[in-house]
Amino acid sequence: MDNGTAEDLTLRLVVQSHLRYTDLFESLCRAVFPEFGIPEERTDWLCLSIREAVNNAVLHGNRKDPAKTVEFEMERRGREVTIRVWDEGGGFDRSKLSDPTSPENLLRPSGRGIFLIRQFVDGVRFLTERPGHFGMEMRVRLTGAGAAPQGEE
Amino acid sequence: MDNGTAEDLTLRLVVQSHLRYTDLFESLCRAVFPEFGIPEERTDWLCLSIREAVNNAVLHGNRKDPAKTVEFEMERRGREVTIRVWDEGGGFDRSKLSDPTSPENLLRPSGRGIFLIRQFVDGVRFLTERPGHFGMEMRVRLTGAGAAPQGEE
Amino acid sequence: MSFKAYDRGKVSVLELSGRITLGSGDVKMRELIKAQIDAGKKQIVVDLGGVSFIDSSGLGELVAAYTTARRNHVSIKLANLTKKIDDLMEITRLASVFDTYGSVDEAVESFNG
Amino acid sequence: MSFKAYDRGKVSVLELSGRITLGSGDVKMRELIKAQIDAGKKQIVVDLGGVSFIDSSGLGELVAAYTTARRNHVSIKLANLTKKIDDLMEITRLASVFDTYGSVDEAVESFNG
Ligand SMILES: Nc1ncnc2c1ncn2[C@@H]1O[C@H](COP(=O)(O)OP(=O)(O)O)[C@@H](O)[C@H]1O
Ligand SMILES: Nc1ncnc2c1ncn2[C@@H]1O[C@H](COP(=O)(O)OP(=O)(O)O)[C@@H](O)[C@H]1O
Repeated sequence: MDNGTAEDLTLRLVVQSHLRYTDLFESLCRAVFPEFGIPEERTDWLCLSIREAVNNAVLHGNRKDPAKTVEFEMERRGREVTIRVWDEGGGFDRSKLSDPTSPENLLRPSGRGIFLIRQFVDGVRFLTERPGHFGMEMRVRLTGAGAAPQGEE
Repeated sequence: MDNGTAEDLTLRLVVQSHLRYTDLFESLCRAVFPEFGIPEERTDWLCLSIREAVNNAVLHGNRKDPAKTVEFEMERRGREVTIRVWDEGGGFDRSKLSDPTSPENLLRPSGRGIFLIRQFVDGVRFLTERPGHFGMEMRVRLTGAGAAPQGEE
Repeated sequence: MSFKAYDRGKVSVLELSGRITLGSGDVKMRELIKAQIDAGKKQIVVDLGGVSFIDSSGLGELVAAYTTARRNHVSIKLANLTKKIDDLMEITRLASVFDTYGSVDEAVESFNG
Repeated sequence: MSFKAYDRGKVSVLELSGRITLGSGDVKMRELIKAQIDAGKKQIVVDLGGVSFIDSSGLGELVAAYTTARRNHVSIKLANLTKKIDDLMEITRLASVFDTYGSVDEAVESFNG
């Protein structure tokens, strides 16, 4: 039924701040991506992006405080999938993000996470409007065959 | 993964009322059950229970109205996993549930869903306190490996 | 769900595989059995060896096929139940409704014997 | 992540497999390379053929190992990058930092040549 219809879907996962859950986020995404219409060829890259965002939330946002939580939201509305990773930290100054590919940064061991995310999603926004929370939003536009869910009733 | 640590975990999935999503619920559960501490030998039975609950929510609760949603929540708190399936219907009269194993019902083609759920989870409750929603709650007690009760009440 | 149908003498064998769940395999299974009945078959073996998963709708359609068969004086036997499906038949007491056999051979022989 | 270390003449080969991600394989990889450096090895080939997934931390540890090596006058070359890891090296421009080879043989020969 409705094979071409882009139906609403909402997924949310809340965990305490531990890096051990990063694998869980990835398994979860691999399990549900097909139904969200994510094409197979983007799956590994989007999983990488989600790992980076979740790791940042745990490490930089919540500073590994297990009393704080990481919230993961994935929504499909029409032809767009929006993924948000929330932490309970104060966010950061975007203007301080440096380009890891510039010669002076190339040999730095860190600072590639957000850069990689930006390569693999169709839009990134930082969300600061929710009190006590900082969010990273990643948008994925569904195009072509991947936009239509497969299934039958 | 260290399943001995009973950390809080919360998972929520909201979909529109279509039977095509039942498979999604199952894939999701199979992906996250290990992290929720669900032992492997209970996985198939719990997946069956969740399918039955979700199908009831779509068919009986929302009467397949795709404008209505099915909400799935799975929480781990300490040594207990609580799974709730919410629909937007009016619920039903529990006293009308009949025993599908009694001779007069044995040849009825339906009426085995909730009965099966009760066999495989450690507790069932029907939730009516949320306005506009009806919920089925299934509790799973996490016990030592291999000590999971199966197929009996 | 996929299937294969073949005859063993007078006995029709319906070999099912995959999952038999609501909306995906349950109605098809009933229709397959119904087609055998409509074709005048009187002895049917349903081979469930390849069925990995069955839900309450699948069980329900099996029961519906059974009663349709009985009304038409057709006999249905089940063969090759996996441990999980066997457990489900016990739990739901459908084990008392269906004759079940460890193999298709045994089920076919039970008709001939 | 799992590994195997062996020598090819004067060249140490470190064969890594699995995933190299934050908290699982990234630090271990750096330590493995560090151990080779501490053991006095001057020529190291890291065989990434079996590495299925690497994240920014894995890349970062590779860079850290590279700079440690350079400080110690040790040369590290990479071999057997999968398409995905090769893409990551291009995207991050780390391809301009590391010498990469299609096979361990080619990487080893590049030292000898
Ligand atoms: N969720 C977050 N909360 C606070 N700061 C963050 C968050 N995510 C990223 N940052 C900041 O942005 C910087 C760059 O992040 P990233 O590109 O992922 O590289 P890395 O994590 O390796 O430093 C981090 O070092 C941190 O200062
Ligand atoms: N979510 C629900 N909302 C309304 N009624 C329900 C719901 N779940 C179950 N029921 C009622 O309980 C009955 C028994 O359900 P079940 O045991 O699953 O068997 P079946 O679905 O085969 O009828 C259903 O026929 C329906 O009347």
